[in-house]
Amino acid sequence: MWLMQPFNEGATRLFLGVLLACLALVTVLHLAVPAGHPLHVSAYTVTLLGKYLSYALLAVAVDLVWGYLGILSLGHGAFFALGGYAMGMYLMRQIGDRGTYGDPILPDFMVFLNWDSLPWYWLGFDMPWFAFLMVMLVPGALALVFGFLAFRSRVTGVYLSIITQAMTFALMLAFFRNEMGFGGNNGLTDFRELLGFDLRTDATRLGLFIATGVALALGYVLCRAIVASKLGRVSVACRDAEARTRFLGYRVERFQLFVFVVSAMLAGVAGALYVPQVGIINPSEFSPIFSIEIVLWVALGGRGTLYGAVIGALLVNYAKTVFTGVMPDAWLFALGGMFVLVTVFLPRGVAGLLAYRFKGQGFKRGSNETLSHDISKEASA
Amino acid sequence: MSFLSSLADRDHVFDFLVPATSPVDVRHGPILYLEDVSVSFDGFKAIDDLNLTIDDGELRCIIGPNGAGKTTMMDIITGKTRPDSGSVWFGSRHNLLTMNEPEIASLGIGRKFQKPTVFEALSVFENLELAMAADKRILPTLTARMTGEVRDRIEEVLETIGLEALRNGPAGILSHGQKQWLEIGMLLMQRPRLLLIDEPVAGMTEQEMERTAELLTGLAGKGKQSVVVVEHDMGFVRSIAGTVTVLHQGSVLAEGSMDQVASDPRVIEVYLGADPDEEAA
Amino acid sequence: MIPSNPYRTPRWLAASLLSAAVATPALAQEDPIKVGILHSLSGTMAISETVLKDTVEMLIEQQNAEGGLLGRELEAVVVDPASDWPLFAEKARELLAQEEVDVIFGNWTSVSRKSVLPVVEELNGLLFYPVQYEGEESSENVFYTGAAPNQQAIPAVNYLMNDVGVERWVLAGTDYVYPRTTNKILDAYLKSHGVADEDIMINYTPFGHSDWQNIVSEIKDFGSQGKKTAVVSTINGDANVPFYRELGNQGLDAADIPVVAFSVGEQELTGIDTGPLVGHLAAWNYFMSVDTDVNYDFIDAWIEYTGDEMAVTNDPMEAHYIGFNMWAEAVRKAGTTDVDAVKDAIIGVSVPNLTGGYAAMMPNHHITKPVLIGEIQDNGQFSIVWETPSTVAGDAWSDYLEGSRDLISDWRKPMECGNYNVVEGSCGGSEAETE
Amino acid sequence: MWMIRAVLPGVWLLCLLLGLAPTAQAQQQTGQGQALLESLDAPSYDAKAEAIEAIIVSGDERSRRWLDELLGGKLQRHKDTGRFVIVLENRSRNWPVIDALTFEDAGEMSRRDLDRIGINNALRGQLQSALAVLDLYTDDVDDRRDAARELLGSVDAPMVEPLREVIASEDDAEVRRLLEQALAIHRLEQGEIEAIADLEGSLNSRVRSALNSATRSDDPLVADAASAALADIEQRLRINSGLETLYFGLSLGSVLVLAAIGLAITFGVMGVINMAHGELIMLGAYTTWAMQQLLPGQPGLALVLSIPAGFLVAALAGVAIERSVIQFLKGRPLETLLATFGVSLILQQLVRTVISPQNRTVVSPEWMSGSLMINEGLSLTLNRLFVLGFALVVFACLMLVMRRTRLGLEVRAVTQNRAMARSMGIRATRVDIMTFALGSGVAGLAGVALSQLTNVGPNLGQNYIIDSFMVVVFGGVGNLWGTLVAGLSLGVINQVLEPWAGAVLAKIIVLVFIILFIQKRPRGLFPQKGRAAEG
Repeated sequence: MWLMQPFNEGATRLFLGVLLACLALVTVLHLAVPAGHPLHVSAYTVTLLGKYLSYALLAVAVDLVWGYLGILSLGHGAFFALGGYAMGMYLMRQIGDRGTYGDPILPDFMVFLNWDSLPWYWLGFDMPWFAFLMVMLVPGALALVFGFLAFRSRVTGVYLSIITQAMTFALMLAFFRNEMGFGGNNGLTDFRELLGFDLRTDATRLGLFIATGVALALGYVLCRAIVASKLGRVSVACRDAEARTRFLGYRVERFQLFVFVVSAMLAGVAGALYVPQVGIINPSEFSPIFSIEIVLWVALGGRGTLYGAVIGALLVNYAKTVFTGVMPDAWLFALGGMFVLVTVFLPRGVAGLLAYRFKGQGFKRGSNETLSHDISKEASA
Repeated sequence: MSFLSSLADRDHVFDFLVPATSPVDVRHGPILYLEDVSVSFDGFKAIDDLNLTIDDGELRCIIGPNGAGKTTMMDIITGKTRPDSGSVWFGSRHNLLTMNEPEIASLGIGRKFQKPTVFEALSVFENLELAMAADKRILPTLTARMTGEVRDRIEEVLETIGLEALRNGPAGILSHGQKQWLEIGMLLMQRPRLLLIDEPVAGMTEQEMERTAELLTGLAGKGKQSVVVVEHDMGFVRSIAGTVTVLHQGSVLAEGSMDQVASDPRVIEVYLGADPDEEAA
Repeated sequence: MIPSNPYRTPRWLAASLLSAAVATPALAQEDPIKVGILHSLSGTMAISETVLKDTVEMLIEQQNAEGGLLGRELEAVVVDPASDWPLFAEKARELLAQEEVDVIFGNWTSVSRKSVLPVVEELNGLLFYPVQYEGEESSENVFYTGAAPNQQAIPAVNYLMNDVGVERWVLAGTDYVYPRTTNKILDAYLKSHGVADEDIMINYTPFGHSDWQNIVSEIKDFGSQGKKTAVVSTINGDANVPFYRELGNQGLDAADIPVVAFSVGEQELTGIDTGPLVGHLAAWNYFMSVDTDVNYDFIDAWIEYTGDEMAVTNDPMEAHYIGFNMWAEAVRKAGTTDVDAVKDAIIGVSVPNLTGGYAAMMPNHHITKPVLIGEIQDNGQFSIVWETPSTVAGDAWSDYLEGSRDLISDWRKPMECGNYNVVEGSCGGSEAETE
Repeated sequence: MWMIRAVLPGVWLLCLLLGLAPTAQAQQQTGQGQALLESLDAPSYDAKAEAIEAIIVSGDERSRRWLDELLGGKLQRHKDTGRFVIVLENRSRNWPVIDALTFEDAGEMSRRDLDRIGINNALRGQLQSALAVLDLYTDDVDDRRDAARELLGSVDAPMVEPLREVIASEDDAEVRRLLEQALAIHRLEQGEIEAIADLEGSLNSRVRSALNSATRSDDPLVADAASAALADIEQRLRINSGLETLYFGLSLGSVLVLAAIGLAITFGVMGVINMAHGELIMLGAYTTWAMQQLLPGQPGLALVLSIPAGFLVAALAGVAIERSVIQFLKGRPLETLLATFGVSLILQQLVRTVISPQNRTVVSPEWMSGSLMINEGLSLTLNRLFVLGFALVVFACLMLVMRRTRLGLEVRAVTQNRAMARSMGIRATRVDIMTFALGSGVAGLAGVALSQLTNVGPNLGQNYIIDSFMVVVFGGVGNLWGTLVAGLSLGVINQVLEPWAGAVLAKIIVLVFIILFIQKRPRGLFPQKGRAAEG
């Protein structure tokens, strides 16, 4: 069974091992070790880690399309945000009559914008199963339509990147509009409970953290399974020699579409896990800059090696947290410098470094020198 | 009555069910048939009503100076480029102008690029595996499993192209000649009816050339593949014999045995005399 | 820098994410009183927020010069939420949970406040919010030292209606909650004063909108209908420069169609060539040109602190000045920095503002402010042309929105409710269940 | 208020005609002057108005100066000594002043001790029309025209007769026409229906206002006539607004072109995705600001000089980026995207820390502010007009460079076949540097132009980078003409949509349009055809 395939890979086992170990460790240190003790992990840190993990899942999704399919999407933030909004809408409905205006149905922002009833697209989001379904379906649907158009007409390389950027930019502007009924610039916030758990308790936070970790593990396995299957090899083929793949009789655009949609859905899930942990979703998640940042995580961690994406996401965001605290006025220098140095001197990212150590399954494929091919192609595009 | 029996007969295939990818019909001789094909890029006529007929099982060499339109012709046959006018038929049933690359490929037309293009990130074995004629839709591909006969087939081809040793190394590390062979091998995996081979011996050593020559001559033949070779190297062309077609400025200049065309004054003129649009295309 | 910052260890680079995170104990330092500053130092909002950070740092310096508070040093804890709304929440949590600050001064945009709000309420912190805002909110843990709509928008409109004789109104704003709400309130207010529907034009533009040609020419057209017309602008920061430039170039001078802005202060004007703008209006609760000694002292101190002769002060800075002093006063009164004690102590505290009067903290956590209307001068200052006879108390819930007409807010015992519904006589909503 | 509006200019005019104008008998006792100014320093604006009137009637020759300074808010009074002074420079804390009575230098005074004699918009309006009347007597025709235009809608009973005489003696037809209309508006206010005849066809907004209010007159005849005249005017305006929208579109388009054209070179020709492009634009804008700081008082000169300066600064920055980052990323365009994004972050924060997070003021020189009046209803804003022209010039120059110069040739050679070009003795690295410098320099030029339209601040770049990419891609990468056409057309589309769709929706629609367009034409408006373009 192809889904089980990854469990035979040393690298994947190692990765899952480390991940789950960390989850357990944090949980223990948070619950067992008394507060104040130097080893205690505060609820603050737990939430922070939870956020990083959801970013990591997002990065894995991006790496799937960029690393293995050679499609640089500068619009994955859009899928992430859509997933987030779907979750946010559910959480908003859960507030019920505890909003400032005490309206049992309408969220606060609708009350003071004088909406008399819920717009149709808010219906059903009070049911968790429906909302969670939408978390995957909405980004998936967008990816399907967008991808169908783009791949069918063979928009490639930089052109594709730019229109994905246009897509997320347009969505951002749209969501900023208050008429859209998504809270405009303020977005959705003041969440209270998720599936009956009070979001403001540490227990729930820990739960969310673990859930995110598990989701990351599953997402990773799924991606590995795809990558290790023949379909994965076809994707790499599309990446390195699209024309050749066509002449072998593969309908390249369909493969691209399939992987793109899967990746979009993963991004949606990541967004859904992100929102309850940070407590707000607003259009800034759609901003093209954010999407570029995601790509940077992947590049920094090591493109074309899923675990690299994870490392990258964790590293960059951790660095961001640290810098913004330690050197508020200068952290952008550090971050910017990091991006420059890594792209110039570590073309294969951190994973590249690791790859010198182990030479296991899955480390080989997609490493950067083999990418030169498709990139020079993108150059001519 | 016969209709009913045909219903009962589970193997009976109704005409309307015959898919476009049904075996190519070569009862009328030619397997490939180009008529009055023209195409131009930004005003420059790359192909100027070209007429060409390849018979089933034939081994045909196509020569011509740069810009003669050789590669463009291949692009047209394989559906990469659409001609401005003219018609292209595969056998007498399939109008290639209505199909896209994958369809054409699955009809049984394999193409080797001028610049050898293999999947460098994948191993030699995987390269062949992908080329293997199989159900190439998404889910089957996703769940595809490596069966014994697939393995055998791949081994067989590995042998033909003499890359058994490098089976598991990434194709990226192959020498230029080896890549050429691997690519030919990938074509063989497709079990094509017609092979379009663009400059197969470019950058090959003498021995490599000979091996390639054998390989190609071995391939062609009635009921087997038809082979179209585009080549600059006269020596090589002579060595694999077959009919030779000379392209010049997008149309056929001369056709016949190597000796005939070699003695054709116009051909000599084209090859020796400076060509006006050397750099074009 | 931040001596007690757990991340100081250079280990962070080497150590893996988790181990480093584990090694970040929540240090509880007893001696200094920690003051958190939560203003964007990078990103789009840095333009407005950096000066506020400096202001608080200056105030702390001064306080320490006077021997601190309760005999304890004050210590600033600065973080950079980078104009990134979720990051605001995260940083607030960091300040309260990790740094254990006693009070936070911060935020500019409504969305950043909204994202911080749940955190501050959950961890029971103190937040002083210095910017004029849309109202419709009253949190137990937030003190709104900026203007509520009734302390800025309504008086300004009154001035235009009565003293300038404006009959036709353009409500132009950036498309986010503050302009939306303000314009809704104004719309209702104007209609209640007999302004016809066709005499009100409402227009929204995206953030940082830079091409105003069409809109300005529309306004021009709208203004040529034989009635005195004015523009009430809630256009946000960056978009103002191109807007005013376009006004100037299309020849709309203040004498024809005055623009009264609620988000354009001295700070913003430093980025604009004010020559063509002379006479356009702004409504605030403080102007740098206010002619009082306390103000001149503040300005001098500020110039000393920044070392820039040209440094300007503005309304949110005054708000922080007031907020900081109120908090200090409340701490003295309570004799402790304990949040609950301070929360109770601060209601009713009144401290001098920079316009020569006093600001008092109301039970609804808003303060009393005078309302000033100023005309832009060619030197980037405002000359005050009108002011309210007395100070106005901030109104958390607008009387002109049916949603909130019946709501009042009073955080004194026994009511302790941010949105008490006087009709139903119940405390509807958020705080009900968190008590 | 109303009363004053009625009296003020009239009185001024009368005394002029009675010959006791600023040439009048010299009653030079400062006492009188002091008294006049004293009365100005009154709490209520009505009192101030009367004081102004008094000053006018006094015919004191200093009154013109006083009124000007009053208008400029420079007429101030010392709190303690009560001395009236005129502030010369009011930016820092201590202001140089001169005595308001003697106009002699009075040293410096702290802003603490000075009281401004404030006026409000109402007073300002009247002062302006009062001064306008005075300008009717200058020799410069344009001033007279402006003055006359200023009088539209502010004529009143006492002025009528004198104005008639002015008209009689006025030799410029335009001024006469305007004054006629000014009178006509007054007569219309009195309900004279014939007056409408004189106003017909005028596109001046004040005239329209007058007619509009006339339509609400109690006399039905007047009302009908007015609305008839109005209808005709509206008709003409429609044509105008059409042209106006087109102009708006082109002007927006020119901005897009300017921002994108540099990218079209670095990105289109070199295949480098330079995310720091926006910051290079920003550098250009800051250069303009710096130049204006260096040359205080002559913004025009500064602006002109900053054209080469901006180009240089940005170009140098470009070279720095190319040498330090991009040269290591040959043939890895997507990597350049990532690295240059880092660079852009650094540049932004650099500006924030070195200069200031606040926006900087860039002054528009005289000859670039205001607008060029095509007719009363249609006038083109000068700064945008200049930018539009500038964009076209820059484009033309670039075309020249690429087509006619050695550099252009080498650039094209290198981009088409690096190895070949090398073997032909072209130093590819040098060409790379030059190309990137060129593209960056052009970005700098864009910055110089943008400093006249929008904020000069750390975020300037970010607001344009995405649009720039859209334009280049829409136009077809590697094709300068494409960029020009794309930029202008997108601009026009946007402005045409805006009135009915609103600014936000218009932008969204444009974006969606681009996306769909790219589906249809995957290589933009002007794709490079043939095998060269294929992967």
